Amino acid sequence: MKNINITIDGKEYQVPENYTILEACKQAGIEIPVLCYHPDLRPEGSCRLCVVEIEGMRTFQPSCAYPVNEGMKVKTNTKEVRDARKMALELILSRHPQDCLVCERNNSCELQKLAAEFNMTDIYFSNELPAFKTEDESGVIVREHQKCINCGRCVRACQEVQSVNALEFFNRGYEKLVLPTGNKKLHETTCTYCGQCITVCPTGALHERDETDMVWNWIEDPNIHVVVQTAPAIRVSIGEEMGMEPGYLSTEKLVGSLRKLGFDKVFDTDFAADLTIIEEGHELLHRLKNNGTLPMITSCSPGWIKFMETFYSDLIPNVSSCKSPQQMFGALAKTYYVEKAQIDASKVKVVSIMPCTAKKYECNRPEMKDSGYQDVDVVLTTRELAKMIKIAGINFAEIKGEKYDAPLGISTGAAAIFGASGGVMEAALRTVYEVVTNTELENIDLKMVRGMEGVKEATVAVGNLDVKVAITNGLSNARKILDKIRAGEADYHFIEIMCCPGGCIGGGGQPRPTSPDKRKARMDAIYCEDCNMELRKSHKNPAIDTLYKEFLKEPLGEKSHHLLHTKYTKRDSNV
Amino acid sequence: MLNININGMDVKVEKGSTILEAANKIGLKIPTLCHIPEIQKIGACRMCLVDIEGNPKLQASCTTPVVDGMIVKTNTKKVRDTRKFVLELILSDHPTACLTCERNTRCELQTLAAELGVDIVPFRGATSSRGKDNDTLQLNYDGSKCIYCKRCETMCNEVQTVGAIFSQKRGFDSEVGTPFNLPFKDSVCTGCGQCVLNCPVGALKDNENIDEVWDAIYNPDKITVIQVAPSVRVTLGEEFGLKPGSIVTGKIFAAMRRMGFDHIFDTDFAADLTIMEEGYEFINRVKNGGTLPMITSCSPGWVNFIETFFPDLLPNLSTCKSPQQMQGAMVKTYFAEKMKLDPKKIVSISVMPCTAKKGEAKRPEMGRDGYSDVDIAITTREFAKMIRQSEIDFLNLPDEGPDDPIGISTGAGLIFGASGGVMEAALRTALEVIEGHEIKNVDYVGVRGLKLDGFKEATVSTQIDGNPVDVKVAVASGLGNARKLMEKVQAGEADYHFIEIMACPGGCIGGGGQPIPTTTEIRKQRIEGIYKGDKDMPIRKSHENPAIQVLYKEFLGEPNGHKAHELLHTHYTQQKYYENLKK
Amino acid sequence: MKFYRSHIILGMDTPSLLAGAKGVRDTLEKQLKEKNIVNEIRIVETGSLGYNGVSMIIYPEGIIYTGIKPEDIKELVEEHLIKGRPVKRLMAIESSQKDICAGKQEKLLDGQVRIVLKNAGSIDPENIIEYIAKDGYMALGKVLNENTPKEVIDIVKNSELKGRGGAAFPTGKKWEFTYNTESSQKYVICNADEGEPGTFKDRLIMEGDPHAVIEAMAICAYAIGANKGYIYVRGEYKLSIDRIKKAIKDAEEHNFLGENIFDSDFSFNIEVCLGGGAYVCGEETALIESIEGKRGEPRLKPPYPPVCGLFGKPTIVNNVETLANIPQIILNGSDWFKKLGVKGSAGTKVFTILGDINEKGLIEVPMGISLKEVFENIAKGTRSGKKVKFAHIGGSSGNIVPFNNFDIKLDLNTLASSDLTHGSGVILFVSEDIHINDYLKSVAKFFKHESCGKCTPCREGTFRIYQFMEKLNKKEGKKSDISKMKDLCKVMKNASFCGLGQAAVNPFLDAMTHFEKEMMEGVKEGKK
Amino acid sequence: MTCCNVDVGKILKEYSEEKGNLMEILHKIQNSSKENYICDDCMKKISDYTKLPLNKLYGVTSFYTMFSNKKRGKYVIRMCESCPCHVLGAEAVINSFVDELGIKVGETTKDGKFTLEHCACLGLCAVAPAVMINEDVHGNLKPEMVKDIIAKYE
Amino acid sequence: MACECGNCIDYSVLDRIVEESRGKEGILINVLHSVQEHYGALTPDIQKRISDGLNIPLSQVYGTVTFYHFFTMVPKGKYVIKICTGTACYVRGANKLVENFVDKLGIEVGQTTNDGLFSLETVRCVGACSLAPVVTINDVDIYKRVSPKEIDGIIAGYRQKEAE
Repeated sequence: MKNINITIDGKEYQVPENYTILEACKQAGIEIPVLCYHPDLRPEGSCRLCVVEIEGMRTFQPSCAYPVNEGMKVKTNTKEVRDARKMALELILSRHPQDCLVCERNNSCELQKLAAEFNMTDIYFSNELPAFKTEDESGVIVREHQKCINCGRCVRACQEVQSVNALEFFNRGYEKLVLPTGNKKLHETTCTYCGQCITVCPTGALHERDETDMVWNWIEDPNIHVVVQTAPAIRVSIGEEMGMEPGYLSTEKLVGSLRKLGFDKVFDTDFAADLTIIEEGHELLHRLKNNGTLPMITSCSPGWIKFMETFYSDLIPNVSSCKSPQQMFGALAKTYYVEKAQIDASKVKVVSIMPCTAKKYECNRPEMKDSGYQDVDVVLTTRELAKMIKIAGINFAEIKGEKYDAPLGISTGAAAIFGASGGVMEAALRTVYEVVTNTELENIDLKMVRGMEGVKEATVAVGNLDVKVAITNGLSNARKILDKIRAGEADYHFIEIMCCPGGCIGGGGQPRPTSPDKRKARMDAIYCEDCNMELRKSHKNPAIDTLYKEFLKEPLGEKSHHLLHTKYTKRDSNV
Repeated sequence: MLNININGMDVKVEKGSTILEAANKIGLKIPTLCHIPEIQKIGACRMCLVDIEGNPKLQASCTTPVVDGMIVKTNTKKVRDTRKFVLELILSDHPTACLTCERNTRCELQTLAAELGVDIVPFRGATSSRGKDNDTLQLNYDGSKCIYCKRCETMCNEVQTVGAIFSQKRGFDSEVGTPFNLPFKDSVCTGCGQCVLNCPVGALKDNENIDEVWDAIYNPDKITVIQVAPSVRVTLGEEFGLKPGSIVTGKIFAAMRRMGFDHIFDTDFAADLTIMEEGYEFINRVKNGGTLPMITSCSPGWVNFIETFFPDLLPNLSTCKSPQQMQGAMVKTYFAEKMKLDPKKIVSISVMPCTAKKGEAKRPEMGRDGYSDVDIAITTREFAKMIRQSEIDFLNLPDEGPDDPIGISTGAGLIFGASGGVMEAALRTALEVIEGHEIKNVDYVGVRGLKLDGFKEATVSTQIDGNPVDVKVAVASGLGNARKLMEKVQAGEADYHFIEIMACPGGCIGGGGQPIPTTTEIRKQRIEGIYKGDKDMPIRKSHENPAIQVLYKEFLGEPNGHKAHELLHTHYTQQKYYENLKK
Repeated sequence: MKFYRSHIILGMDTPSLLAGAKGVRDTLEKQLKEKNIVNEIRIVETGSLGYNGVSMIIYPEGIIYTGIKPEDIKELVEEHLIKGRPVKRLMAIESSQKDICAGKQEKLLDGQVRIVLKNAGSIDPENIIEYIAKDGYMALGKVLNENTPKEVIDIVKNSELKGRGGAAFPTGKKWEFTYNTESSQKYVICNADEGEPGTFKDRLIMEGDPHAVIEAMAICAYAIGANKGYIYVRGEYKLSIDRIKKAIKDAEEHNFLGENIFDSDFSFNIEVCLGGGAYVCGEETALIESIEGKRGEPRLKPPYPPVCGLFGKPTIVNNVETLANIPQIILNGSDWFKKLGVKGSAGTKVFTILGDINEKGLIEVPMGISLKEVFENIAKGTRSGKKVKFAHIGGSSGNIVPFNNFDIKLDLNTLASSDLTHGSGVILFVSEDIHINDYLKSVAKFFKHESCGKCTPCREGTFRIYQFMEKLNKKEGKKSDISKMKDLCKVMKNASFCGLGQAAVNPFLDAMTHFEKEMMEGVKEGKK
Repeated sequence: MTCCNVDVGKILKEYSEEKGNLMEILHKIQNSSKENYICDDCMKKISDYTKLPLNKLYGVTSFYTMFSNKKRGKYVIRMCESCPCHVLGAEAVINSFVDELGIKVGETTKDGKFTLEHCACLGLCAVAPAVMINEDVHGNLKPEMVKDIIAKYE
Repeated sequence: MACECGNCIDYSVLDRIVEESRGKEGILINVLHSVQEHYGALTPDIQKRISDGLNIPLSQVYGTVTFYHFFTMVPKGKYVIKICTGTACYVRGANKLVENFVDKLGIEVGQTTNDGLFSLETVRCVGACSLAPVVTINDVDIYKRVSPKEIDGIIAGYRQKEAE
């Protein structure tokens, strides 16, 4: 990339020619305030907080969107520019509630932070609050619309990143607002509950439904046996909420904290992830051998499942019938585990800590009751768990590390990488290769399926067969592959689809703000965890072995089928 | 040692420890509001309640001492619910104006609300009517935000013994304030700002001058000259997430340049100048039988204090202006002359660890020909805000230096920031001048260190005109300690030659304008930073500062000379207080 | 071709229709039938004739009748058409009718010059033949046969024609940008989303001379290499839409549109796209969004439309009036055009003059006429007889010029040097009895209603300005309201996303300069 | 395929799937509806036909004042209140409509005949103050003329 | 020493009280009581003198004064009018009396007239319910079954007494 010369506040800099002014300023050590800008999204330039003065231009320009060009002279800190930014913020604040102290985003709110940075001490305009009722009928995503500041990040995330199209701007001018399709409730739209709108929302206008109270009550109740499972992606992200660097690997601190919170057993979804690989791997082999529907597509991501049921129901036969690891875990906890531990299953509550808001929806799907009870009772996001740790006063940075409980806490590196896009694929290939060829896989790091790209393709030789695989993350990327399948242009055998950008590490329940850099750090940590594991292939997990021996008998067997597999329903795309 | 069990974990703690301290030891955080470690334990706010087995009522962990065998639970439903309830009560009488509050995102109440997950305030109703003060130079008071934790009261009465504010009224209308809700300026308030430093919310805050500074910068007819005090360089980093004591000198100058100040200087230079003037004044007094002990006058909070409470000791006070004022005087005379600038066009700004400096800058005697030495003094916190406002990526700034000709400084100037520093710097220069030869050892460790209760004493042997003399010095920080020392002097029980007094505990590094929170531990780290900085300086004695030497040669003549007297010295008057009370 | 003894040119534009033109026409037809002279006399329905009420011109005499009512028709037919005696009492002002009948195009009504409105009122807009008879499509034929695209652009560039939509960007330059952007697909868009309060010039051009617009678009398309055009018309302009659609159909039939026009390689089609009632769609990128079927919110610039416009392709967006100049420039040359008007402001400008004045309507004058001349000579003073207080020029987002500044010349340079704009060419004269706060409130209400809501300053700012004006109107304002409003206006001007927010504050800033005292009357006693 | 008496399918078929004609489709469908609006069902059908996601479609209809997703009267009275009309007494005319129909701006009469709406400039400034009733224009209005105008619409 | 001018307050009693108490621990409340008893109210300048005398910060003196209901900073009028608003008096129209006194004296309950003559207070039951409604003045003069009409007379009586 060519460099060009640009003058910022009287100093000359050289920056790549494809930079925006915002990026150039960042390189120059000038942090420009932003609100509608988000690194994951197409710049919109509408909040006007990032305006700068460009010599020769009549009006100020939004630095987040304006490209640099040779010889450009930019001023970021003149009185007029600062006045303009402050006025824009004042105008936004004048229509925003002031009850920060009881807001879900208190102390993690971008608007609050900006108000502090701008040293806002007075709002001249009368406070005009829109009268909206809070909407939480979906049971997953709560919309506190009166806190919306019209930045449109959620709209762009929903339309452009996820192509779900459940949110859009309505009306215009000062009456403009974000609404779900046709002013309906979210659960009446195509919403997949992926939660990407939540992760980009700068204020408390969008958040998951807080279900921590229920969990506190169960923990408190001596008659209830509370079992917790943690998803693979939690251990690389929970640290951020506790003030650590992104990508801080905190598996053991996480376990220690959960014990301190008072959970009776601390288990690991990774165990179920290994199990998923066994079941899904065998399903793939079965399809390959018996001319089953190909390509087979993974089914771990509940946002993706709802998306598929809504927009691509014709591809239902392609999707693996395996439940997601969370649900496999729940089904086993209330059957296998209670049997082994001799506990009354009706007194067991299964709590999941998930990077995902759609998991809250998944656990309440009517078909997820194969254990005879609701398999998973409640799902908490990474953020909700962090809240619990904070309320409990646990000093996360100082806490001593502990290990997961057996047997549902034993796992391999193959399961750990479920948290990153490409991880399920890599884990499956590690097992499929060895099962088919009966030889040990030499290079276990299948780097061709890793990374942040939205669509990845690879061919892996498994015995005589060149297995063609594709991996996508982010639903708009999934569309690209799915349209290819529809058009009959895809000759893949196996496809991994994750709903959120980067996979579960970028999930809708993860710490805010999520940015490409943070996803990268979390992803690196995931592979670091894998690297550090002794066992790195699912079929080598001794606890899984025992499980099949003692309980399930064989992969795809009758019991497996009953507890670990499910089916899908077509949904209307224009509800 | 006692054994107790907290949340199922065994802890060994010393006898006399509180449950809170024991819990902190094992990494358990218990929320507090009215607690100031080591200073205030009143158990009033009820945020730190814990469940003690066998005790039907929840107990405040900050005041309850541990008993051997005690079993404590800090996180039961009852505890959580009660704490949350208490917090909701506090919030119910707290304004909902976070976004326009000075302490937004740095407010303890806000943080607590976030951590405890408060989501509704059930008791919105009447709000108590409390005082407000926008008229005082040093600070601003908004009683409506007061949550009655009394931390300010303790600081003002017990630590500083100033007694400007106290609890008033009772019940729902309780607040901490001045008598008759007078403006602080009409009370005995010294402006030290320790109340501001300890306020958990936005009830007490700086009287901000940020906008005036921006206006000066943006005004093309004004020349802005800025100086930064010694202690700011070891504390400012905290506002941007660095560890206390991290030295950010270079980034400060870089930031100033990016913000648009025209000339950038270092108060350390003026600290060196102060040492020259004060050192020679001391030598004169010793040699010519002047009033002893001589007492330093760098700390404006302290100057206000002595003028108010010990007017009879004013002759003991050094006539030297503080470094801030000396720097200001030099900017508008020496520097203006040298650069051919109209001093009337210069806006002299200082970044200080101190709220009292705002008052000092406005003292009528501090200037000449209708302009003041220093026009605007802002605190470390205000400066940090300005950096944030100008969107500078502070942590990634390159290191830059101040401008010539009055930017060069020494380690002696730097240590002004810590209690004992002025004394040490003065000794480094005075003893060499008295003895007439170089003294190798420059580390007078005896005057260093954080002493929050009482004062430090030291004796240094030297020779004056061939006669051996033991120079006795004392160093006190915190006005409570100063009071004790002064009472001793008043009683004739003190035979010191030289006394250093700083208004704030620990000296300027614990100043009222410093980053919040400021705790004992943080003060220690800041002090470490100061002495580390001193050690790394190439020159460590004020009289060896080449810029100072040039200044005397080109402009001032000699220390304590005529011009020096005119520009660098001042006089003091008794401050009367509560004079105009209505009958 | 059939021969007629007389032609009756009947103005059938919207205002005329309102005044009952339809009834007049029906009666006329009936009368002609009754008198059995249908075959001798032809009625030509046309656009605005520039008069009030129902007007007609009868050729060959060229006598103008105005304010005609159906009951006058009998007399007219009997006296004029049968007996050849003009009906004095219905005749328009003597001097002007002579000019028209003499065909002296440069000297029409009191210093008007007609280029854009050349045909409006003299041809039947629904008959392409009449347009052709007036040299219509000659310019298109000329460029297709004689000029390279680059040459066409040079002609337009040399003419110094500037955009008439308000921003006054040099048209030729705009074309050149698009010409220089390589793309297999380019678009020409005619911006006929005329929404500026007070302006209806584009409507009358489209209603009176739709083919001029179509011809110009074709010329533009040829010059920049486009093969598809859109005319974005306000949804409210029913008659314009119908006439434009008819004109497109006719042009297609005559192969002025479609494939291989004039047997050249050049092909060009036009579609009409309707607006939905959003002022902001007059902004070119918002307009493009709207054609794409989206919410009409403006786009980020750069990239500008000449590089990346409709459906991501290079696109020219020109105002109706701008386009209507093109055929004349091609036919008469750029120097001819440049000579009209003054330096830096070539050509003429169509103004709509409105408000409390005697002669309301559409005028086309050379650049450089003064506001005073317009007021005194063309508008002929206030109708109510009251003193005029100010003129609001350029529409609601334009500038307020108080009476004592009426000497200002209405050309681009002079206006720009006084920080003014003639915008879309409205001049609204407001007399003394209207209180400035009342007037501004109505302006504020308009912008509050029309802000698209995309960017903060405009969305919230227009709302707050309206609040302030409401308060001032109720005499409940505070002194600080006005200073805050000033700050707000400055920020909106500097930092709004598009021209709407940037220009919306113009009248308020002007009012605060010229009428601050009067505005202060809205301040409640004692409020700071 | 009809709904709310609008043959959406027929209207849609007149338009190619080419982009750029959504606005006209919306106009046409709305004009065909007796109640001057586009019902939710029609919206879905348009969405299916144009492949434009439903949420965006609603975004569009709510953006433009001429479209409505709520039932309106048989006649929509669109009253201009821009400055040229304002200075010539539009307010009194608007009030007269409000009084005469007994509804507020934005409401529909009980018999479903009239809906009152504010709108920006209609481009009828030469005959200000002016209103549009469906596609008819009325200009040079005075408050006392309102009654007769309303009477013309049955 | 009493000053001759008549505007100054004779602080000698206060100074004596302070002198006697100086140096003793926890003496402030006793001093406040004694001083208020003598001077009628703890005005700001009295508080300041106590603060100086006892070497206790004025803020603490003031804080203490405002904490206890008994202490007052406003000197009471020469005649303290107390209206009983106990239940018996209330049902017999005590609130009417309060309104009337407020009206006639031009002060609110708890205030003192500018001439320093009257203070107006309401009290809970004075134990004379059979006489309701009751008004007492300086706890000495007791007016029983007061009707609003009598108020002018009562006030005038004391005014006259003062004039003499």
